Amino acid sequence: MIDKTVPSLEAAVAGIRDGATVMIGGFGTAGMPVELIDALIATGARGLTIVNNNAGNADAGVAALIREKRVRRIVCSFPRQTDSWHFDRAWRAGELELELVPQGNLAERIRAAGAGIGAFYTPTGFGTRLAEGKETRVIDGRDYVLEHPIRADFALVKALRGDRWGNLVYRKTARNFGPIMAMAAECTIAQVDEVVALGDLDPEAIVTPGIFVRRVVAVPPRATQPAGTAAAARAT
Amino acid sequence: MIDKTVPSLEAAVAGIRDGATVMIGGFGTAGMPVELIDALIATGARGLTIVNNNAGNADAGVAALIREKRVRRIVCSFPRQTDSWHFDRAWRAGELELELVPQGNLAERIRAAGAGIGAFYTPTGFGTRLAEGKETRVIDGRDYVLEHPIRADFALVKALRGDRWGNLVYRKTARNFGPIMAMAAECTIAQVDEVVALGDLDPEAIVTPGIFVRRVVAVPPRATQPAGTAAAARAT
Amino acid sequence: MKRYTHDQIAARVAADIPDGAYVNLGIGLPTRVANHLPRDREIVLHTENGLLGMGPAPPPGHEDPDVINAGKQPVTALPGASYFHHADSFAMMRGGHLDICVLGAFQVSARGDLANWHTGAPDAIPAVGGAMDLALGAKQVFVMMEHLTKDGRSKIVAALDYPVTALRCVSRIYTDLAVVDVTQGGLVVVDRVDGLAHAELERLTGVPLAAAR
Amino acid sequence: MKRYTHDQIAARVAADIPDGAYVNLGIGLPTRVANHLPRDREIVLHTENGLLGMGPAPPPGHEDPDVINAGKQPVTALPGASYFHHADSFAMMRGGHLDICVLGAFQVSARGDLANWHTGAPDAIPAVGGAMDLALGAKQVFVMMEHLTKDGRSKIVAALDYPVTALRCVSRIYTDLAVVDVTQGGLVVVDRVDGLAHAELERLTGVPLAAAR
Repeated sequence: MIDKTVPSLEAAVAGIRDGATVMIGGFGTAGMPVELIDALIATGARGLTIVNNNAGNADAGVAALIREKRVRRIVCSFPRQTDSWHFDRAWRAGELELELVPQGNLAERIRAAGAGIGAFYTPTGFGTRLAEGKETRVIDGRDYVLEHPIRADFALVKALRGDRWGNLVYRKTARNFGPIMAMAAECTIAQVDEVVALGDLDPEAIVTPGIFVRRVVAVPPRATQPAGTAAAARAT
Repeated sequence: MIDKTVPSLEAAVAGIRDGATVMIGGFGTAGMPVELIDALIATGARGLTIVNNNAGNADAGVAALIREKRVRRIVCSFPRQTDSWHFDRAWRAGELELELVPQGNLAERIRAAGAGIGAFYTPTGFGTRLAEGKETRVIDGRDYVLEHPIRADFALVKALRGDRWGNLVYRKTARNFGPIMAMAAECTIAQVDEVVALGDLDPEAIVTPGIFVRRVVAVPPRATQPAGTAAAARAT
Repeated sequence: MKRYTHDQIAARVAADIPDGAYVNLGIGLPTRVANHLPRDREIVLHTENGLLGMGPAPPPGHEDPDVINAGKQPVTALPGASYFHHADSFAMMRGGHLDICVLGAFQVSARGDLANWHTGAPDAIPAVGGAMDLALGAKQVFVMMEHLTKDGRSKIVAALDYPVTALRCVSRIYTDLAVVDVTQGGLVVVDRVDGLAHAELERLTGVPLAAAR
Repeated sequence: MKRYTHDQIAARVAADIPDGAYVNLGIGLPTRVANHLPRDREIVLHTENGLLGMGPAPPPGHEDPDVINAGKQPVTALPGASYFHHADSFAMMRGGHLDICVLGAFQVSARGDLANWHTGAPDAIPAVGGAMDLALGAKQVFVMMEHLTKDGRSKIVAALDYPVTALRCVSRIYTDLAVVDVTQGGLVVVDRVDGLAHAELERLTGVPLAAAR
């Protein structure tokens, strides 16, 4: 029988070793799997490459991972924010490498990894410093840059509900990078507000089919929202 | 106010001219917009390029379009079927051109058109006669073929429900090519079993956002299923 | 002469957005356009973090941390809205499905090159977000900006000094002094503030400007 | 010697599919594997026309024309099933997310090249469907076929005579005479029918075969 649910956050993140590449879902704090990140911090794994849209907000989640000096390299589109102080400090101190990727190329490169595409030509970034040194090509009179897939060893995503097969549905704009990161990692780990019985999710509305998910852990939402959501969002 | 619903099948297919490229949804007869195709036949448009997974089943839909000699060229993955007699005859008579594309490359090329990707490297087809003359490349030790987008002037798709913004949901495996074809055409025309009020479709479960759809026409399902569904499916 | 206020610029942009348009409003000044959209037009707003059919900010106390815009501010979803993931959202953009994108800018060149993502300062922490995708991902790109920098230099330039966001992408520029179209034949002034002569606008701008006929 | 029947071959393939595997069964002979899946294992079937969690054929009279498999036969969806569009379905395949794909074949070469989509006859109407994607799109590709053609020639060959479906893609071959692994070091016989000596199998096959240790 297939049962991808695991009993604890500790079990969920087991096996993430030093030097691993870890995708982390979320756009700012919406969809950020904060509890999985805390569990990752607790493992002590260092020298991580993190793929996320941002580079942390305030003191929780990806920001905490940077504060605890677990990150060697970050691949993201928008590190600088009003509350990205841990990233800002670490970057200025030269403690981490940054690969800056236009957001749509970031999304498409992650999807390409999940979809088995070897590389693709995108118009985004052509003629800019983010395409320096990259192969270009004119196709039908338009300029394109060749971009390659971004793969990961692990993906940590946050979803609303999941089942024992690993099927997931998300909540509103917290969907963001979850579905494509789930496709692009060897081992995708989902924290969900609620685990439901197999068959309870509408097969027409499942966003991430279970084939892309290895582990599911239930993390009931707290009565008060975690720091860095509505309030922090207004500030950024 | 946005109202993409049109009152008739005739209005739905207005403007499809001789020589147009028309994508038609469906995998066999599941998801095939038979009534829109009948309306297209009624326009008299000739010399069409049709993009569909198959090349018609029995005597309805794409098969009827071929029978009526409206098709100059067909781009598909699986023309030969036990009930593809109209295609078989036309092809043997040299009346139409065939571009045969592996099914996954067909889907990805259609998506690439919709997503603004200039071209992509796919492993599928490498070393086969369907990749003859195409550019190849080794990426990370694996062989890939360069494939280009497939665009269309029109897409005819069948969905279950739609609203006046053009949002669509599909029914089970009839979803197949509809969502990607809707992205890849200048003018996407959807026939739906039912038009519902704006807001009645669950925003988390909308498969094709309205931005991809130009016209929506209600075609209530007939009491008996159209020819070439369950019964024909068993035969093929 | 009387410069246009930010709200006047926003209102002017809004007036140019037709009924039924699919529009993305960039972070900063462009966000203000939402407040001026004509009530008799139905305009569908896209936010690149995965929502089409974005509505206004919710009343205080009704914020949902999972319903935010690209600037990470709380928003709402209108009836007819849909949610989708980032690859689908940028496919929508890159694939040319949006009608209009409104962006802020540091500079725009006479041929429509855009600089709006990086000041070029060597110690600045870079961040690009969706800027490069947005600049390419709409049928028309409208730029909103002050016409001049604080020290009086034109932000409309012959060639960009700042790092490029995208080349030849801008359709129309809305400033506190004028509305300028980027055409194949060069820049064309569509409108200018009362009391500002064309010759004076051209002098301030420092690049050739044609007058609209 | 007693050849394996089609059902015996299918049962043998089914026995090699582990609990929890994601599997695509190709059109034709491989479809039969579904009838032999061990009841104590939960195996998730994928059909490339957009369904994961495919169940058996419905009882007569309960067919749904919108729930079909890649062979366009009516099937069912199990609890836990999900529907998706073709680009997502083939992303699932091409991206290497399926554990096992079971395919029929005209020929398999000693290095694992597969021919199963085209007879090569010049007047044949070609049709490829998902054959090329399936051949590349799983961690393991199992081939099910008769060992010999009707006129006694081996379908396991040094080099393909038929048009290629995909190169170096086959992991294991199940025939009515034997089970043969395709390895870096060549073909290795895992199993053969009772009464068929290794040497005789090798003679019939016409390419070098090692015996499993």
